[in-house]
Amino acid sequence: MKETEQVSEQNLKKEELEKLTLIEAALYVAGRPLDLKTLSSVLKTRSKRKVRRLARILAEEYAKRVTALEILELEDGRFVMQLKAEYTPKVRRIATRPLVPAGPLRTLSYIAYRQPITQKQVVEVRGSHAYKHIKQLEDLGLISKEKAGKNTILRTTTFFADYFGLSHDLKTMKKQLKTLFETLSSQSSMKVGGGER
Amino acid sequence: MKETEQVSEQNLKKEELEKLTLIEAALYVAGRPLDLKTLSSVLKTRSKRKVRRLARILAEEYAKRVTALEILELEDGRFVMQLKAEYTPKVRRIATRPLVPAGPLRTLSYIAYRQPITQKQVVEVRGSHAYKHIKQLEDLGLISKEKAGKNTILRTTTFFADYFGLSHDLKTMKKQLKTLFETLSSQSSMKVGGGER
Amino acid sequence: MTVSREKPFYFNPPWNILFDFNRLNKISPWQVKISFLLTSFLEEMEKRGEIDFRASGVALDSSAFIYLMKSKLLLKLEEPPAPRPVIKDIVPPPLFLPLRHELTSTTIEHLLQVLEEVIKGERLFVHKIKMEPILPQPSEVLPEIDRYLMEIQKQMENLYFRLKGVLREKRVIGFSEIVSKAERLEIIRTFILLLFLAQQGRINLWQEEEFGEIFITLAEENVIEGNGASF
Repeated sequence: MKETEQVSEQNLKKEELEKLTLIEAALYVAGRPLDLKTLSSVLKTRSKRKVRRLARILAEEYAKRVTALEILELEDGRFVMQLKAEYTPKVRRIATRPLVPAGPLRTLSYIAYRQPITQKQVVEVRGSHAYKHIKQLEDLGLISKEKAGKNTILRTTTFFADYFGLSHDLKTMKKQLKTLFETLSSQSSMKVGGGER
Repeated sequence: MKETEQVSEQNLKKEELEKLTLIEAALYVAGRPLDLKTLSSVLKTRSKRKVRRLARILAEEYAKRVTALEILELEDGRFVMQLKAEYTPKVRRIATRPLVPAGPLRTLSYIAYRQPITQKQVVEVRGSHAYKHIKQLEDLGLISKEKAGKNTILRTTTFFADYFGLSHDLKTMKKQLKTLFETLSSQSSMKVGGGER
Repeated sequence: MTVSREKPFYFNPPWNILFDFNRLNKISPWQVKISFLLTSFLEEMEKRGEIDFRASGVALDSSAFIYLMKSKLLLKLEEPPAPRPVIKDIVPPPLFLPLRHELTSTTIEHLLQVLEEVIKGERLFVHKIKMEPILPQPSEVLPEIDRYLMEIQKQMENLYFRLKGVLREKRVIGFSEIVSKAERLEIIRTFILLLFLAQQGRINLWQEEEFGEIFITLAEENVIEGNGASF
């Protein structure tokens, strides 16, 4: 990642190493993206630049290591720790939090892939259960509804983009999604709509 | 840690490294101690000995690294990933999401204190909303249901015990709860009463 | 919980059709999947914990109406339309949300604090139960009553025997005379026994003025019924 590439744990002063682990602790505990302000308050420093530099070093350390975890820098500058996507299907059932079932997540994929899209079209492709899915996804803050005349237009939220570490720019996001779907479908083949959900 | 001390990532085969990260993934998403049986099921192996060996190597790797996290082998043979104790006070305020909302928490506290208890009795004391709470608590793995003739018996799970740092033995747990509860109520009544007793 | 200002969930698709009678009259009943609508409506209501009987009633009424329309069309031999073909489009694989560990903020102190409130509620509940009328077990209570009644009978006989002795010489005696040396409790007991004796018609009691002396005479032998207590 950029100019910090050369830096590694060895080059860091003890004090900086301690700050690195504090960022790690904060990200581990949060389970959500943290902005530089929050991270600064944990480190008791005011320099966001410094915090960003350290968080990037940490993210890089994680990327270099053989590990199931990753630390990502989101577009809006926040950092998040999470399980790498490829491990999700393997350990999903162990997670304690109630999980969103596959049906609504397929509807989410479809909306993300075709957005902006009318609710009607989603229901036509995914079946009438999609009404329930759409409601669930809206409750989770992953999609938003917008009235346009008689139609209801659906699209994903910035929360969605952040959750999956995707760009806020729709065009870029769709490209990223395409790649992501290709990786995912190599694990399980793409489904043509209407079938099981 | 015992005979595995010499082993490090470098000495492991690619296949074993993959298993190590799977254990890491499982421990990370679980956020609670996992027994060898669960870990074996994730690794799709039957040899608990092998799983224990790998989990110990992982724990050791974590111990060697500069990190805020640790992997511990508990007395009962389970493994857990957790934040090192010294970091907890520094980042605790970042944790904002309660385990469960206030209503279900009340129902949970009552079940824990009176367990084993019939669902009927819980609903009588807590009101008909308790049905919903019980469902939620069960989904989160905090309580378990058991049919006994016409009655449904409720009790807390080992996850509940682990989360609150209580004994797995029901009798001991209830004693612990009672003692803590009495200490707390005497403190709060002193606060209310104002005067010394 | 949802904010009360929000309109109820069932005013949104797909359930809104059940609550819009104007629209219901205009649409083709074949377009409405009643079982799906009702099942999901109930599920949603349960999930939200907002059980609304009025809404359920309206939903039921509308369903019945739709069934009626369908039956009428069938009687007119109108074929139900073929199911709408599902439009085929690529549906990408599900996007599983990334798993993140999150430390929750609930501590054992929180658990015990709320427990205190719940236990208070439990006490109220138990209290309520106790206040319900409970019929005593006959086997335990009846012997008690027997013993009490037997005791009264015995005491009554004693008192009657005493009165007979006193009243052999004079026909009338005042209540204050027979209890002149008695304790308060004894006075009350004697008074109650006098009432019993009068009730059985074995003595006569009367007062000449309110709060005045109570006079006692023996009733005529063999007269059991008749003018018992007269005060």
